[in-house]
Amino acid sequence: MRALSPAEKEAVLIEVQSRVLAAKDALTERDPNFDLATVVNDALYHERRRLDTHRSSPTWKSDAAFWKGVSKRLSRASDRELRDILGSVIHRYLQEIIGNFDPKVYRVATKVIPYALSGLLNTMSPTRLLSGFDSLASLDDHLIVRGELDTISKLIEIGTVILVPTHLSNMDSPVIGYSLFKVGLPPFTYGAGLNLFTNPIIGYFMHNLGAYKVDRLKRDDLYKDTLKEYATYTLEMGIHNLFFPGGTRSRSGALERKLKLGLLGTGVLAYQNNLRNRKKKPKIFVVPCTLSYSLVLEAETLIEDSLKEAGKARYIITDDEFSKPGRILNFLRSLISLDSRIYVTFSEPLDPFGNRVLPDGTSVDHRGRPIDISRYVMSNGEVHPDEARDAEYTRELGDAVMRTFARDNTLLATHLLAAVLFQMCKERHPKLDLYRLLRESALQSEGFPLLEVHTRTERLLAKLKKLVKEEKVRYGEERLGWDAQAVVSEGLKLFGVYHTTPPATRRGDRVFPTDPGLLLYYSNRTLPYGL
Amino acid sequence: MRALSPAEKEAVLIEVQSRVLAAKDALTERDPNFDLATVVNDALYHERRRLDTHRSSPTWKSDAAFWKGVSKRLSRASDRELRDILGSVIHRYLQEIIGNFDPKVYRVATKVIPYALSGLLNTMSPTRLLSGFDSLASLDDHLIVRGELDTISKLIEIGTVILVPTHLSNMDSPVIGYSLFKVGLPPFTYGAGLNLFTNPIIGYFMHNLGAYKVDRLKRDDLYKDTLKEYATYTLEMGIHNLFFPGGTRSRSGALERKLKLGLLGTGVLAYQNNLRNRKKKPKIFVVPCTLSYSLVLEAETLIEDSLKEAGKARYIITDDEFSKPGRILNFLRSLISLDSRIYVTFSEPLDPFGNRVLPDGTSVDHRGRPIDISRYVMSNGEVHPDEARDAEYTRELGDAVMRTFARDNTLLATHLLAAVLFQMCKERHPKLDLYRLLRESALQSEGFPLLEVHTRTERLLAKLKKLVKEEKVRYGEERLGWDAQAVVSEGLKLFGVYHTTPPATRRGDRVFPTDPGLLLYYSNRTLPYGL
Amino acid sequence: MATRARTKIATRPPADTVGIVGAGSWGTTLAAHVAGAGHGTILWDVDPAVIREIHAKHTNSRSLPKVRLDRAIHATSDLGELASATSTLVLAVPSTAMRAVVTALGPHVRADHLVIHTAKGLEARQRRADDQIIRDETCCKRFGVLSGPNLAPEVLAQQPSATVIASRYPEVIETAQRFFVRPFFRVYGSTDVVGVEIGAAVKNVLSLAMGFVAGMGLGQNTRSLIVTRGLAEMIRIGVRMGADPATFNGIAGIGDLIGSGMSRESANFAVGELIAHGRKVEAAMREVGHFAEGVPTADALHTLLERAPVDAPLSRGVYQVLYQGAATSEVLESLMTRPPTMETNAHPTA
Amino acid sequence: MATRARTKIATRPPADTVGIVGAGSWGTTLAAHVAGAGHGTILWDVDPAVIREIHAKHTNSRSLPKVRLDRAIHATSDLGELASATSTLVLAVPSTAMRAVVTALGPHVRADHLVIHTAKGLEARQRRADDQIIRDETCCKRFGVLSGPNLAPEVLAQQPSATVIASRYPEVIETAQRFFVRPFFRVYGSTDVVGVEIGAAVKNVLSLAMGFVAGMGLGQNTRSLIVTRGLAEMIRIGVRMGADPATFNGIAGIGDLIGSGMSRESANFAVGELIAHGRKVEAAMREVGHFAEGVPTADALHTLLERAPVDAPLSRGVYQVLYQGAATSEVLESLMTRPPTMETNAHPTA
Repeated sequence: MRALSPAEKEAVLIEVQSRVLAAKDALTERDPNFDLATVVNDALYHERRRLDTHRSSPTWKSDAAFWKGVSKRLSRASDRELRDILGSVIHRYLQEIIGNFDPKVYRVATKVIPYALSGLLNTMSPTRLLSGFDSLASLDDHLIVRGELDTISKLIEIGTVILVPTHLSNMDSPVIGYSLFKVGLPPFTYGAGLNLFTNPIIGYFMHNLGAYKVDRLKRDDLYKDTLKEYATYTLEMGIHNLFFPGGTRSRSGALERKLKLGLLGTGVLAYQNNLRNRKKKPKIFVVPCTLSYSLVLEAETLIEDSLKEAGKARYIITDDEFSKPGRILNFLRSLISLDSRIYVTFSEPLDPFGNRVLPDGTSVDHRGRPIDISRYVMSNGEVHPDEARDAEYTRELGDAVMRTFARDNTLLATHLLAAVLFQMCKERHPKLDLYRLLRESALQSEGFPLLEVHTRTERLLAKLKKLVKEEKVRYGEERLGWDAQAVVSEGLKLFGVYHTTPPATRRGDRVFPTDPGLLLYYSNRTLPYGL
Repeated sequence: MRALSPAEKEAVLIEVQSRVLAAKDALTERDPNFDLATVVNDALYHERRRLDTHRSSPTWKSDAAFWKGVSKRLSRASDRELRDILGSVIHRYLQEIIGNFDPKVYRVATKVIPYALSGLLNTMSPTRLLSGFDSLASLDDHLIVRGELDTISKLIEIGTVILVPTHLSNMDSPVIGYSLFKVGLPPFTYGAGLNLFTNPIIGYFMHNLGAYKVDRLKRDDLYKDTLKEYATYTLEMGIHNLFFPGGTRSRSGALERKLKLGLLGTGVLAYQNNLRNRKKKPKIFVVPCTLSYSLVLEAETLIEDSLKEAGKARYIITDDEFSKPGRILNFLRSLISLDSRIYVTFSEPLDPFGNRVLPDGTSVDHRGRPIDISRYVMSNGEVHPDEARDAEYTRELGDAVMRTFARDNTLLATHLLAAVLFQMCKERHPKLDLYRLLRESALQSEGFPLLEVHTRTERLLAKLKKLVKEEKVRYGEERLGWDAQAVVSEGLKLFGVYHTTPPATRRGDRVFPTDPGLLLYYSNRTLPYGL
Repeated sequence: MATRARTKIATRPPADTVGIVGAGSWGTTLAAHVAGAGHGTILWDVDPAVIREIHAKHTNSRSLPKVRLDRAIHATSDLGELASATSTLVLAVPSTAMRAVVTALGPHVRADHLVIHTAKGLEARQRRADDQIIRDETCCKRFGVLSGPNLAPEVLAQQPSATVIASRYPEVIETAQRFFVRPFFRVYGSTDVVGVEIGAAVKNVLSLAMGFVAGMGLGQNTRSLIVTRGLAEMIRIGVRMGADPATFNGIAGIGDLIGSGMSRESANFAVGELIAHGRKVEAAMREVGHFAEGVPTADALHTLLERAPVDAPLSRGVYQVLYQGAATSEVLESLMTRPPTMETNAHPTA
Repeated sequence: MATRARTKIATRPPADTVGIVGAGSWGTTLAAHVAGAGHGTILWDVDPAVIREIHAKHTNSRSLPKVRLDRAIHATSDLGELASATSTLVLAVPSTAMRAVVTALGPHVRADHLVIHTAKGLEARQRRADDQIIRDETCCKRFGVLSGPNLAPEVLAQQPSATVIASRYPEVIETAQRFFVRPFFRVYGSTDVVGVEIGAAVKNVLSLAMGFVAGMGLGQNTRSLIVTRGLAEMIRIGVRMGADPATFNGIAGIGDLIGSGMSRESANFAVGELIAHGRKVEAAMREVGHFAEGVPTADALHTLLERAPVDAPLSRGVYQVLYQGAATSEVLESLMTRPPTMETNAHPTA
């Protein structure tokens, strides 16, 4: 990573703004029904709605004043004035996105991270202030980072890398940031939700990690275009990026089944721009990354939200655990005290077209033959822009990323136990729909015989063993081996320590599905494997 | 109208609640996938959303406590408890709907109305306090009530009447209330939006008019079912009802093109219940009613809202003139000072199946032959409930109502002038879409030659004359005759007195479309006639 | 009005009896079909000779020579008698006679009569669909339309067939299914009355176009091109008139087009083929020996499309051939030379 | 691998040249069609004798006897030569040969090759569609499928025809239209690759069913019943596989079913007819003299439907007749005795 001068930072602002404007100009030329007034009005409409419903935003006053001005100028603006207004909106968006992002700070941050992390842990637990470095070391032991680390170290020199992790928890970004540091990789820039910056500790940490700001409440297309163009341009500058391709945390606990292709598509765009600008290292590499936790900080909120979405009116969301430092602390303490691990797996890299990439940066087809990938973006020997084509390439890339997620996902005792128990709930009430199943299961007083839980776990482990051998999934409990009793007891122990209501509880020789919703959540991680 | 004793009022509560519950029980029997928990959860979900977004509601605290209790009882409720919870929700809804509705007050109100109206006018203009009765008398002169008044007087004795007026303005209900009083008809009960009750004067007036309360923010089906059953039952009690079948005020200024069939369908339900209960006067009559104003109080807000809806992001709604007493006063003053009239036309009655009804209450087919309408709800000689069939009858009724609206709509100078001018705007910019047309028309500095406006108005009047002769529409400017110059000058005068920006302005020998959106609004009233 | 045929009416209750109006080949076939399933059946016709023959000999030599009718079929030429003995009426009269028959029926029917019509095409003079005629001339509101690829001889031969009953009233659908379903005869319900009516009308016009193609000696490729575009056009016209596009994928759309519009057994197809050979319209009809409903329907449809414009090159082409002297080859050529396009999400562009 | 035919390749730039893989009757017809419009055309076949004959005599007696080919068509049996002289390849090989040919092509193609395949049916062994084979065996990503009711002799006779090119890549659609559109040949674009592939496969199976009906001596009513239900079934299967239902209303769905599935010119129809007469499957194919793609496709479809259950009584019925010895009459009867239903909004229920 090279540092940017303040002049270069200004250049980002100018370049991205002019690119977004140019794209709108091109649209105006092409489509007689398109006009700039619509773009500005659309942004005005969405921003006013946002300001109406979210009055607590710290920038509320200044935003409101800005849009009032836009509205005033808009009503009788000439075409030229319209273009100026549009430019000023893009500029404002960009300033917020770039935020405190300062490449110098960013570079320094690489060295600051361990202290910041330690600070994170300590601040949340004042009583532990003095043992800060101990708990950090302890956390370190519980974080297993593995996968194609050497390849990625090489690719970082050959081209620019986009890291695309699975997303389960707000803990993911700190965990990935720390993992990168741990294995000696540089930090990646990424877009973090504005809300994360409101927590002063996390916010500070975000900035130093190289995060730029994303306001998910801004719904207008202009904002999305600006954001996408910003990410594309930083890739062209050689800045490694991190996107969560699922967009948000998985509500159901399942692996991502549909990816947001917008940001993923920046790879093929940046690559083409690099080719056109005859950059020395034009290539963009996409590295999928999977995270596995035995317990998920926000599991209760997420599954409730997921059920609410699917069943519309049936469930109502409450609070988010991430806003409660006590919960985070409790979570980390549970994790460390129980000798449980977080797995971070860096997968084999892909090119922006979804092909596999060798450590030397060469893309290969399914038969292992090298491909001249520049030809994917050429027609008649020229680099040729084609939005529909690139969207399709990105769709293929997305499919390849999802296949990789499934292959490198690490299953843990809690997932397996949850899968067994939820399956048993379903078999007991074969005819109920999901919502009634959850209600009935929580109410039932008999529970399941521990012996049967063991037998079924044994069967599941046998299937899993075969899948692991075929490299279709990973298994994280090497420590426990393939011993069903050990897996069940580990799962029950973990279930008991953190959640307000444990997903399942053992009483005597019976196991009770005390929170069937959480069982569903943890078992969803095993969905792709038909266990 | 007979007065209801407090015991009878209590009976309404009990009967309607038990009917809604019985309908849900029937659904539970019929559909194995239906359960009561879903109904309650749906109501809970919508009510919580409403409470989240509308914290200023006067009943916020008590509502929030009620729903918190429901949520608590719900989580582990048995089927019997569920039914109790459901009953308590319906009961709460009904209490709000019935509100202060007291048949005694209602009866007394008949005599209070003129004083209330005078109060309305005076309270809004403290300086006019002493001349109250004058302005009332003056208003009286400007209100023309016409149509099938004798027939309606007779039908009120023979059966129960549903009055279904066009809806343009929040002034409509006071205007209709006063019109009924003026021609000696009893007041009708009707459902008024909760927001109208927040204005203390209007609110008092509403109650005394016999209004019950409708909370348009309540979106759950249970509320809608309760409301519909309430209206049905009051019809069965012989209470004459008024519904605005368009649901809300026409945003575009056009006549209703799609009706809300829910409340309209109470007619066929009440009729069947009456037959089944062997009531002496089982018949229900539906009387369409059209209102015409030269100027509409909220025209600016309404057309803005309409354009916003159609064009989504392009326009933003601001305030509503109805919340500004000064605006109402100004409006009434303009109306009276300019010798303009409000036309209220009571149309030929229909039966709940959409057939015409003779003054003696007999339904007739298109060829004038009497129909035994009880057979419409019979199969094999028995009264037979059939939801789909009744929905279809109601659709036919709705079509008949809309045809009647078009036929009895009264066109005025402002509508005609607006139609001429808006057409000229369109011809000047034949290729622009509506939004750009409005923008360009407002910006243009040339205007139209007055002479051409006259010529075109003359042509339009000729077409209109033919339509009036064929009884396809009504004309309200008998005073001006068919003189184009008089119509144009009347239109311009009215346009000039009330609106902040006049729809059109004459300067010398040219006419300028100063607010093309308002021209569109007033011209939309002429849409069905292809003028 | 009509001569009263003095025969006793079935003593079944009206709810168990179907009244069939019109003893043409389809009306008589329906009567035989319903009576064959054991339901009460009354057949009305304006022609007393036909009524007398049915009573005397249990045949209808005018419409269905050589077919022996069920003795349980009662015949009458008195509409009052028909109406009072039934609560379900089936109007099996050609579209050209529809208005007259329904007007005559008007004074006799009750508000509880269910009325099912089977006529195809748009009434030429007024361009109003049959259900509008029922609405204009009677007090009946519960009506439906029966339509499908049902060649009368094949129904009488009990070959597997399907038809659609479309009504906004579930009661009408249930009643039609109760009377008409037999093991070899499936009756699907639909709520899309407009779609079924438009499907039947457009099908008649497209059958003429299919006849043109055959008459020009063109093969399967062209035929399938016309069917596909025809279906797309049917959908566009239907959607413009408020129909559900899915209807045209069913029995009353593509089913009817293929079943009764693609072979010489269809008068429209046969007439179209002769026109492509150079015959005048009237000469072609004489030679075929049947009236082609598609001929007036093309005119009615053309008027309809002038008022509610839809991209309908095939219907327009058929109109040009029938009424403006265009050659079939010209019309086909103009269809082929449109620029290449996408098959849109909604339907193929033509 | 293949013998290199030592003839000079066209000197046009690759962008103006189509490479056609497979000199069967459809591949050769396409070559003639493209060359006839003046585009560079290279025809590849594995059989050097065919290549030599095309060079020497400008005929292909194996696949298109009696047809004289354009002299501008270059022929080769060298895939490397074919790939380097073109940037558009059309795979006109039967589905059974698809995997082998594409595997051989793999080392020669470039990332900028546009690949269009025309094969119909599902690969029997792996049940994977042709585009998946291209993805597995080559680096090419920009591909499309060409499908429609196109009987080769009628295309050669320049009868009006239409076809569909389906691709997720606009570039592929535009290129196919540039090469294939001629005044008598319309090429519609579509983005629904899966729909077009499923349409072609299900059509082959339904053509067998149409043959059964004809062989049982049943008429138009039954035929249209099968077409309508077949279309509904095609839509259900397609939607289950992720296709756009509108595709089946188009050229590649109902168009193909009617155009190449409803007459004896279709091997599937002819074989089905003989099976209904009591012949065994193999005997029927021998008698017809052509391989019926519908026979293995019915098997592949059956496997597919076991993994992704869809209500598909016709496909299941055809499978039962072909592979489980059921009589055609049994299958038809079981279809007719389902209870009467509504035609749903999506499609008629079967």
